Amino acid sequence: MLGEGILKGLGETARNFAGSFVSAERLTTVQYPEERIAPIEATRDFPFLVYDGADWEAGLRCVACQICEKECPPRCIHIEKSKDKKPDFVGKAQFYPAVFDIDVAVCMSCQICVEVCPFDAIRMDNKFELSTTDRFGGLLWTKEQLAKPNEYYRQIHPTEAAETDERRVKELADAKAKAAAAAAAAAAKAAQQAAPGDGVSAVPTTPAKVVPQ
Amino acid sequence: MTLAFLILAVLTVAGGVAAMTLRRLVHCALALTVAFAGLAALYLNLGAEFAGLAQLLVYVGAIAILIVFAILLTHGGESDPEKVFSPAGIAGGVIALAVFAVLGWAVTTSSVAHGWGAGAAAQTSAPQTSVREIGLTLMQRYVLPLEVIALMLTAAMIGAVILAWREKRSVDPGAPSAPPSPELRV
Amino acid sequence: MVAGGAADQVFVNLDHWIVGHTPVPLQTLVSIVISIATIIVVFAGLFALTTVFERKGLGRIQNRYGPNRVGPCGVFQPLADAVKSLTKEDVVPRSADHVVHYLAPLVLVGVVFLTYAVLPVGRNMTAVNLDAGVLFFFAVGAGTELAIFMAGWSSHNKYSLLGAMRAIAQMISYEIPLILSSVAVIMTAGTLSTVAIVEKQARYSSTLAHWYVFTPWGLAGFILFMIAATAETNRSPFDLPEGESEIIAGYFIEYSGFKFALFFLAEYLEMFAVSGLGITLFLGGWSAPFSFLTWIPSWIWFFGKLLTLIFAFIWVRGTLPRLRMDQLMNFAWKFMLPMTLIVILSAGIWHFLTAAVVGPKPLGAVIRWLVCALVIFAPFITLARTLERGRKIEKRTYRFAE
Amino acid sequence: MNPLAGCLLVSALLFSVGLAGALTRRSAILVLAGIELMLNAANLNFIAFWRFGPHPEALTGFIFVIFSIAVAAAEAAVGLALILAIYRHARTSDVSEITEMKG
Repeated sequence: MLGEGILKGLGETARNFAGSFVSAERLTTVQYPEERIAPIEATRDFPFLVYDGADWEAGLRCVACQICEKECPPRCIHIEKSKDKKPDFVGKAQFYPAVFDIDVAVCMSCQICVEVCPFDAIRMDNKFELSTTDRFGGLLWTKEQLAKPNEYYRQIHPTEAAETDERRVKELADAKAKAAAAAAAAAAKAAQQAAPGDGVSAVPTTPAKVVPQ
Repeated sequence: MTLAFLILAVLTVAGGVAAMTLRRLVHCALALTVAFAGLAALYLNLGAEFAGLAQLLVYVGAIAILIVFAILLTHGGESDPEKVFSPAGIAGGVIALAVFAVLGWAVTTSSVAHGWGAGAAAQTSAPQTSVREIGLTLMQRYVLPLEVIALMLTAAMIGAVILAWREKRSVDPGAPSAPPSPELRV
Repeated sequence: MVAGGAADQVFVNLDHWIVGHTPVPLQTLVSIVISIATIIVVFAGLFALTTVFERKGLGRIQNRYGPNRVGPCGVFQPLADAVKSLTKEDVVPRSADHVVHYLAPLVLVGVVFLTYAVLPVGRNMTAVNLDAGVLFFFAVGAGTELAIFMAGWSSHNKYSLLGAMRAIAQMISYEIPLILSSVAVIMTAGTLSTVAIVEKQARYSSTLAHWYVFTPWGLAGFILFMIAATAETNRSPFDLPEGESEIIAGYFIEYSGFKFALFFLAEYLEMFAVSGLGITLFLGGWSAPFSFLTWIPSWIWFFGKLLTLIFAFIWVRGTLPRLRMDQLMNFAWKFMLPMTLIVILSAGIWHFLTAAVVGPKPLGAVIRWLVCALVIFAPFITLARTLERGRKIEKRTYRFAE
Repeated sequence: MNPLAGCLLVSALLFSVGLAGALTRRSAILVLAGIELMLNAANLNFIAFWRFGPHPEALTGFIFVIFSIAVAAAEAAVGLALILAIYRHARTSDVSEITEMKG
């Protein structure tokens, strides 16, 4: 009959109206600033620079190799290499970025910089409340703003961070073993020089350079 | 002759003059509406409440809208300002002036206007007519005219529908082809 | 019977007190100013409340919260909206007809406010008691169509012109069932005065009031009246003139800032006015439904009924999708018009089936009720069947999508 | 000037304006509008004579105005439909260009 469907529809909306006051699960809205949904682990928006230890300047992993700068599709990374060198986490002397800027107005969150970084120095953040009143300066992030501790990385992307940490521990161990081997070899060499004719048994065959994965 | 009457009269005549002289047809229609509404207010001012409201309902609510529709459907909104008045314009104006002169002369000199008007000038309050009385008069004394009007309205409605019915275009190669139907434009 | 007590006449007495304390030559003026100011303040306030309640209600219907940020539970939202619309830039298109463009919202709001003059919002609370009140309402209300045309045409935008043409076609079509369904009431009440119509309904036999909605023709007439009113005020599901999906905002597309707010205001005021007329004609105006409830002040009854109808409008808006133009016109001419004529017929039958014809009270009243209901219901079923038979519901086939 | 004469003068003025418009304008729609104005002027006369005449209770002028409004509505409907039909046929609503009766 004419009008039956209208009445059915009105009944449905009335149920919704009344139900929204009674049952909480009907209201799926999250009252954002007060309530919020925790971002899922794979969430990413803009990159940040990881550092180890307490001092961000000393602990910065970036060695200013500029691979990310070259790979970045929208060219939002700007790096200036330092003149001097400083030791990295394994003790090797490396350059460090004198200037490292990311223009987040240009960044498209593609994560290519993260993929190509051989030093695990750049990672994706998940902070999204980024409004600023300054269109130019406010959206150009410098080294100071980008540097974040490794603990923070572990917190936001635990699985990924665990993998990285594991790899780095292995690298460190390898480097130490290599150093020890080198030291042993040096000692053996010294001993050989001291006592020629002795064997070269204890030298490990690990490659000199650690290939990044 | 009250102030309200004067103001309304000026408004009405100004609306009428604007409706007959403005260049854009839609402006003319809107000015015409002002004249109609002013007349309705004049009726109310004269105590003819029902007639004033009927005037408002029919003229402002229906006829003005009808005129506006007709203007838009005949592309009247885009008439070129060169050809607003017809070649016989001056003659028409002279005739209208002559008519006004005669009417004005008749009004100012007629004994009816002086006799009745002077007598009724003392009668300041409007005659009380309730809608009920009007209805009863219509249904008793004037029932035949009412029926005739009803018949005429029905006939007019049917006629208007038939006239506005889109005629089937016969294929006639000799006839000047109509321009491709232009869309509704202002 | 002192219905309502002192609270009932509190505003009337206040008005008399203020007028009584002004110098005699100014009394008429002061009384007029008080009436106008009260109408503007009360109904503009109601508009502000309705905007926030509508958004909250629609939200609840869609299982959302609705606005709840500005002030406690979002009640200050209208204030924020007002500040926003007042501080926005008023953009007028260069090719617009400036005078007409400027006048259109003013004419619209002015005309809509005029219609409130004849609404009895309480006992002795009518701004102007006109002998032809209902006619005044419709006559003045006809001005809204012209204002809408002015807005649509002067913007010099094809969407606004289309919206205006749609709005006018729709309003003219639905004005006929709107007026015809009121004719049944006017016929039965024997008067065009809104005050007298309410007084006719404020009588009680035993406990029940003589509201026209309690009669079969009144019920049907009320439903038809409200459907026509929905179309007349361009509210969903009849909001084609401002269909966002095809003509963006219709006739007020080129309006911004305060003028846009005026259109918004006028639309809601129109809704209140036509609801108020529906209450006056069918729901007994300010009268209570049962005689034992007459102690509640009359104006509370009126505004209570008004809020209920507003809620119904919101409910319908949250339920039904927008119609198509041909469906809209077909509905007006093929369903509403015949049904309203049948309602008038039924009201006539009701008038002549007095106790002398159908017998004494209990049985006679039932017979009268049933006969009148049948006169409406049988044609309704026939009409609905006929209309549904003509409607072909087939599975759609797509030429390009498959 | 007494009120009746005032009404009659306003009405005469309106009638002349309508007449001038109907005679001088080229647009058929405005010719019709001019005729409507003349009709309205006559209505004003009826109301004035009813109001200031000797027998206002007889309602003659009043009823005449109501009938006249109904006739005007019918006239406008048919007239505008005619203009539309002519426009559709001749592609103009200019009265000085519609000179042929041949269809």
